[in-house]
Amino acid sequence: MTGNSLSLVAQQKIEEWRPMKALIVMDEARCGWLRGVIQNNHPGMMPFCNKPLLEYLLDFSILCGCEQLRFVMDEPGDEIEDYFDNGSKWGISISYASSRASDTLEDILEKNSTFCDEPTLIIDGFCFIGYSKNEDYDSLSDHRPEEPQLRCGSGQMLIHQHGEPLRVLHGLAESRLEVLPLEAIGDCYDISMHILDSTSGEYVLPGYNNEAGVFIGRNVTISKSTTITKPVMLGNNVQLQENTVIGPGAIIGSNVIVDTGTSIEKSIIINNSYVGTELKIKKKIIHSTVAISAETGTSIRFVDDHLLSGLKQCAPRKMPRLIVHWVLACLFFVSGIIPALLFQLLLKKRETHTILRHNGKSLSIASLQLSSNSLVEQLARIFLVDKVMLLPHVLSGRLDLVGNKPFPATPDGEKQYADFNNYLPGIFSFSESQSIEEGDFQEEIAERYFSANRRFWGDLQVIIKTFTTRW
Amino acid sequence: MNFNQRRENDILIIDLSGWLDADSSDLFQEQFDIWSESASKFVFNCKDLEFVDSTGLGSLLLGLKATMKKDGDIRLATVNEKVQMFLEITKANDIFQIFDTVENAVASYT
Amino acid sequence: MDMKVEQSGDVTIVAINDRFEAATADEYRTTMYDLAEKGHLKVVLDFGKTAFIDSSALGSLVSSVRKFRQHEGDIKFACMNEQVRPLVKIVRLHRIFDIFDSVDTAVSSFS
Amino acid sequence: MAANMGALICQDVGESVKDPDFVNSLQLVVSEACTNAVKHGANSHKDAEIILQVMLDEQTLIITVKDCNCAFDFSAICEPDLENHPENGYGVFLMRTLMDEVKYVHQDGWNCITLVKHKPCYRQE
Repeated sequence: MTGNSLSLVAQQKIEEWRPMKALIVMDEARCGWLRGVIQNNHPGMMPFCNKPLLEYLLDFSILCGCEQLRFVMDEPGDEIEDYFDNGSKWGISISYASSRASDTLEDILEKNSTFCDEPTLIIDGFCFIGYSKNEDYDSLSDHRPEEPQLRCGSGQMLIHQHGEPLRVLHGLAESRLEVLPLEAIGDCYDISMHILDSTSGEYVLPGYNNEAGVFIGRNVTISKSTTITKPVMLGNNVQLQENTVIGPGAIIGSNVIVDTGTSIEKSIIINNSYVGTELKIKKKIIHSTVAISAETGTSIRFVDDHLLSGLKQCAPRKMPRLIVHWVLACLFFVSGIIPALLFQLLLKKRETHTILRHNGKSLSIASLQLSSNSLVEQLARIFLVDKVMLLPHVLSGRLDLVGNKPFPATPDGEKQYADFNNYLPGIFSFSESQSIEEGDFQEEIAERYFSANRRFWGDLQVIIKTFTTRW
Repeated sequence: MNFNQRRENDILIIDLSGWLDADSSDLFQEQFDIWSESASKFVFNCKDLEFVDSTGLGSLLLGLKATMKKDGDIRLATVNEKVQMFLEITKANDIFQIFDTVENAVASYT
Repeated sequence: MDMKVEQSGDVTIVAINDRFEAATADEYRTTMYDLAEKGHLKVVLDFGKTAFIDSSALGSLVSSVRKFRQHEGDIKFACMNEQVRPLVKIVRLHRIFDIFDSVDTAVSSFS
Repeated sequence: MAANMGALICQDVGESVKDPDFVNSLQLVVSEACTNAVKHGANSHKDAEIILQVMLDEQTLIITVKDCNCAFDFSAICEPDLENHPENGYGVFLMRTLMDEVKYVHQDGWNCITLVKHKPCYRQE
């Protein structure tokens, strides 16, 4: 009888210790170094195998049984809030709090005392947690002094319970659990590669995975002549052009184009990059225009025409192309001007824009803004009335028929212009023919890709494609 | 972009410094035409060469092509980490022989 | 604006209810001025029921904390809701204010 | 007064959008624009007129705030120095941060600020 009630008490004690909430503390002092390496991104969003660091920590908190999670940051993390939102996607309730750079962990707990009224798992600092989704971390809080403490140079895992001292957790004998430091870009690289090579089964990773070591995202285009060697991971909207060699050990993020002849081995290409032609990427991390050596951490920025582009230059405004454009524009103009003028009478939606020409001078154009609201506008779209109205600019030689999407003559546009050599604005653009929406992040990549790979037939395809997509 | 040159037997040793990019590649090519009138074996000391871009690399390659026609070569020495990485990514290190020191590069011609 | 001023030991709790904006920022300023005059230099602002906050309110928060700190006092925030938090974050006020999720701990942090 | 206008508009818009964050920022931005108009108009006219236009379609919300005060150089208004926490000058900064586009023109004696915001569901992720 007595024995029974005793064990009941002991059980309750363990129950009480089970963390119900997780507090993830990210301070600039420990994670800020990464901002110097990978810019425009909160360090917490650093992808490991195409999944942000914080999402691993979130997954682990859920495995531990947490139902509420709070991110505490001393600098705003808008990307983090946009990505995780209120946590409904993961079935956990997420909130956010700010701390000051001078706060200690005790101060932070005090500031979040309402949140931490129940046993709370605390992941403090900038670290990766090695765990396995197949194991159980319910008994995490059992005290096991014989196991190593879960702490490293840049972070630690603790448990907080009201009325008890804050305690660093210990590892588990039966389950995999470790806290790995993130103190240099090499740490991020090593962990990513290790996951891809040998522990990809331990985590929930993005992409379609029907054989070991291969993860493929949505909307991936792989050329026939591409050679792929396991293990590889491809994100969404990845294009692998002809004669590319991918892997072994390639982690390619979303919205990436790898252009012809380039090889990528033991490397990480972070989201939204265009890797030019005939390059050899080995043991590197590529982030937009920066290449970082995984071994030494040395980084170089490519200031070239195209993001990370190779050596190919495209000659500006070649004569034959100009003539063909001009002749085509003439044809279009003659056949399209009468219906266009009729539509013009029906629609009075002319807007004047100032755009940048290829030489950086500004040019005012009056364009029709056609939405798909009314039947007339839809018809006008189908007959390319908005394009026909711009044809006089082509005939006078100020714009190309097919070219880059014009940059607006604003400070922003001029910045883009300065960063984009071989800019040849045209009234038909590649990104439009690919049905990429205006302002989409893919637009820039597509435009640069187009500039790097201009062919005569490509220009015609752009016209035909624009036409067919509108139909 | 600055150039210092000295001669060791029939080898012309050029110290490159600064940036070899779109802005300076014309100057480099002009200079190179002058140098190649008197020599076909080059060692480029890249100790103070901070940066190369694709245009700069293009002009190096043009130079290499021209010298190779005359049975010469361009060999690079003391390349810094950033330039080294650039050469590696663009596969230019397959074409150029790169040495740790200028002496080794000069010695490699014999 | 509906402002409730309460005393808890030597700490003053000011609950800002409803809207905190250009039209009501003056009221806030006079309240804070009065508190400073009376020597009540430890203040907790309770944003639990604040429905709206605008740029002039943010400005007056900054000017009041400057004044309080000159006299060795401080102003701390408590219970920021989703109407207030995004703006505090955008103008980086989290760097100069201590932000607590309960009024009680904010009060006790003064001792 | 100014902010109440904002609240009113946002109630109507809010019913069709159903995103509290979107409505909150809208409310703030409209009231900022109106506050500015009232504040800077106080010297010139006793009963200054402010015209508010709201256009809403499936994708975008366009709000125009017009007042008949003196013209000013909108582009010269720079971001406040967030490191040093100034005590005012957050208004235009908030507008620029929270909206997708903020344009200013001076036309026929009217100051005209156009605020453009794409609806959240159409915003690029």
